[in-house]
Amino acid sequence: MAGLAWLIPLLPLASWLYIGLPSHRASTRYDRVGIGAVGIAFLLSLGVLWDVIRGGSAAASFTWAVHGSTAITIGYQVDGLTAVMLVVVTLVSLMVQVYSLGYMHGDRRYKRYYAVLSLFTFAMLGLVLADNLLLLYIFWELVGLSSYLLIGHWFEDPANVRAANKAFLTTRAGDVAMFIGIMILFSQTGTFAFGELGELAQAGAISAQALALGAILLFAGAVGKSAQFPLHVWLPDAMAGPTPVSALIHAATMVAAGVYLVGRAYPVFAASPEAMQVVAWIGGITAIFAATMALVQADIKKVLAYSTVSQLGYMMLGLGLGGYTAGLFHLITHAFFKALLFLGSGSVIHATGTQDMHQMGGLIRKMPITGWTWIIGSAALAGIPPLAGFWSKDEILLTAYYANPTLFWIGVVAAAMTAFYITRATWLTFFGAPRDAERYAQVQESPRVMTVPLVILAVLAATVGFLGAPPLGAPFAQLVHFGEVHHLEMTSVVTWGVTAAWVLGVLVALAIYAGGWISRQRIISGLRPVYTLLKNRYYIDDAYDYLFVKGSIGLAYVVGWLDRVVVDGIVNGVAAITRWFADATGLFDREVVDGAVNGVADGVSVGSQAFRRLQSGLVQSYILAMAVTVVLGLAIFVIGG
Amino acid sequence: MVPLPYVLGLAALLFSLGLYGVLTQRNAVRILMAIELMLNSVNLNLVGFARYLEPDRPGGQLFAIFVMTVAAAEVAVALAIILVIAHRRDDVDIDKINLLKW
Amino acid sequence: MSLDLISFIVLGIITLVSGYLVVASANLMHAALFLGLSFVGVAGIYLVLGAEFLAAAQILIYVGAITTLIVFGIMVSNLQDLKAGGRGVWARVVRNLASFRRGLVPLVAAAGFAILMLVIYRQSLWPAEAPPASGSNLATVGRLLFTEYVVPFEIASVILLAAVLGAVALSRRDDQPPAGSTGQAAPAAERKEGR
Amino acid sequence: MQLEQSLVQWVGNLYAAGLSWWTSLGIPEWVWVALMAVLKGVAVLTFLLLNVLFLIWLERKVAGRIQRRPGPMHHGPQGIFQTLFDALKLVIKEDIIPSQADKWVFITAPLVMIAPALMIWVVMPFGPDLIARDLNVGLLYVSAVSSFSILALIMAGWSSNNKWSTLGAMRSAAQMISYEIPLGLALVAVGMLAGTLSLKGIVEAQQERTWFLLLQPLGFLVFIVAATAEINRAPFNLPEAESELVAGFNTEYSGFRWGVFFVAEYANLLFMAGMAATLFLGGWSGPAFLPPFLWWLLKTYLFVFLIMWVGWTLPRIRVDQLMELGWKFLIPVGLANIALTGVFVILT
Repeated sequence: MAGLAWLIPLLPLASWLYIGLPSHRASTRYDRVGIGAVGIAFLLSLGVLWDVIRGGSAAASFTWAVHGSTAITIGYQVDGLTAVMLVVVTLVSLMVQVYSLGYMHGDRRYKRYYAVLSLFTFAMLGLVLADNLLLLYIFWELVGLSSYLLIGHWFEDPANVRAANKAFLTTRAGDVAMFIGIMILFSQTGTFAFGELGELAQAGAISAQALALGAILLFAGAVGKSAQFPLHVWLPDAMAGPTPVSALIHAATMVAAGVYLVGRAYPVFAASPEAMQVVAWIGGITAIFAATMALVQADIKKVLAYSTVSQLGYMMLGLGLGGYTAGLFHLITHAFFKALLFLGSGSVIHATGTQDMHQMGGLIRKMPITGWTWIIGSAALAGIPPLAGFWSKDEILLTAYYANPTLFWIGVVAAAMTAFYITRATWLTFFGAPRDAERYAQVQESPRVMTVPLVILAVLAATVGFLGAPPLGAPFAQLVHFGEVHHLEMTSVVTWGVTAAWVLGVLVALAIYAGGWISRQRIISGLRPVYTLLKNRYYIDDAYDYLFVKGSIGLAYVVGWLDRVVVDGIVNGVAAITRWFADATGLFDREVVDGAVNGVADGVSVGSQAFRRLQSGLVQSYILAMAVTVVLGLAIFVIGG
Repeated sequence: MVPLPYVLGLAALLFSLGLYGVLTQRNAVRILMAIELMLNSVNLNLVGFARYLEPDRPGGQLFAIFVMTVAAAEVAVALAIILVIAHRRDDVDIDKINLLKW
Repeated sequence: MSLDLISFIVLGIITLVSGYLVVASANLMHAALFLGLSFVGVAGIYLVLGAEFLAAAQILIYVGAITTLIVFGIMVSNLQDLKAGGRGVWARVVRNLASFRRGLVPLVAAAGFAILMLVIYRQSLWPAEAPPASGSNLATVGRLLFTEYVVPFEIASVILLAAVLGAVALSRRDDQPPAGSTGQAAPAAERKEGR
Repeated sequence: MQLEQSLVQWVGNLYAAGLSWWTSLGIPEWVWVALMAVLKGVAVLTFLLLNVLFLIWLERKVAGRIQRRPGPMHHGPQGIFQTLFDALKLVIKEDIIPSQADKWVFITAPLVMIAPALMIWVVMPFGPDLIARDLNVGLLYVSAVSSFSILALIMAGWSSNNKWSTLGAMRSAAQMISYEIPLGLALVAVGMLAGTLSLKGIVEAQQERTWFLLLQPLGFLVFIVAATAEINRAPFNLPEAESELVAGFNTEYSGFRWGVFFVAEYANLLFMAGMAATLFLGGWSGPAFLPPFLWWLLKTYLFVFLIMWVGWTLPRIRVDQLMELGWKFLIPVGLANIALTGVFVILT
């Protein structure tokens, strides 16, 4: 079964080709093709996973091009990580495509939407299966391209186009660095293949500086794709795309690509302590930094977007501190519950027609399925036991506790914030009194095609955590591990810290929003500077605007001023002096020099009249001149030599 | 076996025919044809050298293949240009296509 | 006299005579057809030189595509030949002898080129006998094309694509609006807001 | 099988004996080689003309049966000698060249049409040893030589100086250029699968594996449709389209010259059917109770009948449908087929 893994990405590819082919028929049947392809791919992935669990593996590669002595290969490899990722990607993609049947119904570019979804799934599956960096990079860019197409799906609105461009360009900044990193590693080892690269790096065959530089540059690509600080700015804006797309791309798969890259190239990272430090700290900073911004968002999708950034930071934190299994396990659980939350938010937006949480409230009475699945998802995100998020977040924090206490406490604080903002979002959306009665009256539960994926994902979000639960033997760690499988002892500090974090977060949120015991206005006015800072996203977007856009313009102004005032002043002063001198010499000039100059000019004029006939515009004349010259040259050669 | 100078001589003669055509014809289509003759004579040279100097590694033949490819591209574009000009002016006299001079 | 040499001479004469007629014949369509014949001659010479693949490609590309394209172009645009005047190239040469650009100078240049090249070839010591070729020519060419020459090969394909697009863009009539610019109207207007 | 092999052996012995006798006369060897080549050509030509005579009769009979009428019935049993008399009539008819025609091109066009139609048979393997010349660029040779007929049709149409003819010629050029591409794509896939371009090698590859019809269903579909269009058979017979263009490119032709076009057309039909049999149905290979040559003939006539059947059943398609089918369906499918074949070849 694992030997058939190469077939999995080909199914969405075929579906993309079929849907994407130009056709006169504006049929809606195309959705069935996409769903069918990804459904079969999902079943195949399950088969592959089953095979891998029983100890199977597969790899194959063939030569694509030969350059000098280096063969560039194309190939795939299947191991535990790949198998799990295949299942996650195909499953979430399947759910999203089914969900889109309802959500995108009647969209004017329905066909294109399904075509690009298939392309995206193909690219992501290819990325997961690739066995070398170059191939991975190709799929990496394909993922970026399809993400760009999907974010800009409603391109009639210039804001959406800007968001798509921003996402594309920001990630491109990371990709350039990543490509340089790939080339550095290639120049040191002469191979792109993960297996060989890892062995060489572990064996110390690469100099420490080159390894650190290559790994950090590689990580820069992951920073861009996984929206880590400081390249996180594109992800919140990318919410301009259709919500199912946000669920697929910005929660479960594309942003996971960065984490996956770090996981896949882990031997390289692990061999360089500096690179690991960078990964861990970027992850930690991102985790807390994005969590703070999520606290104050009014837009339900923005809350989820910042939450995604924050959770990706957790994964990087775990990976950077040596918790390979923990980081990747969080990637899997997060994929399920964040896809669930995004699809739930889509259901809410579909029903209410707005994204502003302040215009919602009390929706659980009208939308029970959406509401309860959302609550399961948010509980999983907050890390309430025994849901998925609890187990994976716990593992990461445990790793951090042993490896780096500072980062551990940062993680705990971020966990508290997570619990707070998701509780806040839940309450504002689903509970309390309806704040906009007119909208509330029109709300009804979403159709079955949208709620069934929600229920499936909710069940998974609730249960998938047991795969990594130490009391149950942590089957996930048996499958995905780096080096030996090892378990860390649970300590009371971690247990209590984590528990206190989510309890505190939930309670404070309920106290403010549900109970009203603490006035929101008082908090806002009391913490006015902090609130403003958070509302404005730490001014990072503005800083980029100032630095890179306005900065250039300002520099131009300064240079212009210098030019006008200083340079022109000197020039004008010199000119005044010169003019006086010129008046004196002018007399001499007019009488004596002009005579000579005019004579020369007249001569040139007459000569150029003659020469200008040469440029006749007649190509044949030019060719004739060439031919005659060549023949003369040949003649000299023959006669002379 | 054909001596190499025969092949080269034939190519040279064909080249001169093409050259003469390019230099003297007024009709753009016919100039295009003459250019094709010249390209063919070059290919003959390449294939001849490939056969006589490097029979086991015929790089010259590959060059000829690339020349053919480029010739096909060139004819397509040139003919398209000529057709546009003919469409606009009912005339493809190369001497009258001189908007860019001076 | 071997069969090879006789074939070469016959084919060479075909090539040169039809090449001459490309330049000389008064009718543009005839010139194009003679061009095709000249290409066939060259393909035959490739066969004599043991380049079967190239011979087939020559027929396929030059006769099947390029000649057809030119003939087709002449037919579509109804291009009459310009008033060349006179029958045959010699009449024109004599009449144009006074002209600088179309008379004696091109003749001298072209003839001089041919004569000088022939003189050089006579002097030089090129091998008269070819070393025997080993193995299948087709396989060798194919292998070289996809290993050592893979980069030029890819570039050639890009050039072809660009040329096709260029030709289509050039020959497209200007008065037609680009097709398919409008999608079907859908209730997307209301779905756009807020998302 | 036995009989054919011994026959071939006998011919081979004869050839060697003749060669030694010839050189003993003091005449160079290449004259003998050239003479034998001419002889081979004459043999193939005779075979071909006999088949064409039969094919024309068959076409009329098939058309008749499909339209519920008996077809030619006089002159021999079931009218089998009808074509022979038609051919005689064509030969003795007056030779008309329109006064406004471009005379030389008008005369040359049938020659340019018939020459490749005969030349192309050089590479057709009628049996394990019954092949005029097994070129190692066989498939390429086929597509190269068949591209001549475009030129012939244009020459015929243009030189007639008649608007129907010119229209027919332009249609045919567009059609054949469009369909040469999918045809080539289908051939490429077959070559990839067999690992050789030699037709004999392809048949042998099929003996090793299985009929390529089973491995290349898409390629076969593309091939048979493109081949039907390439030889201007209904429903792709737009270049002649009696009802719209009188008779298309050959409106002005009559008598013997017209007959040449006719013969070339049927020779091409037979060749394409033979190619289909060779490339996709294993050519001459088959159980030993029939000699290889008969197997080839049987399969070829199967395809001949198929093409005739389709032609007399379907209505002629419009020009825009023709282009659409070629560029938007056959070429993408052909390309996809090549990609699939590539994956298949790598995996096996």
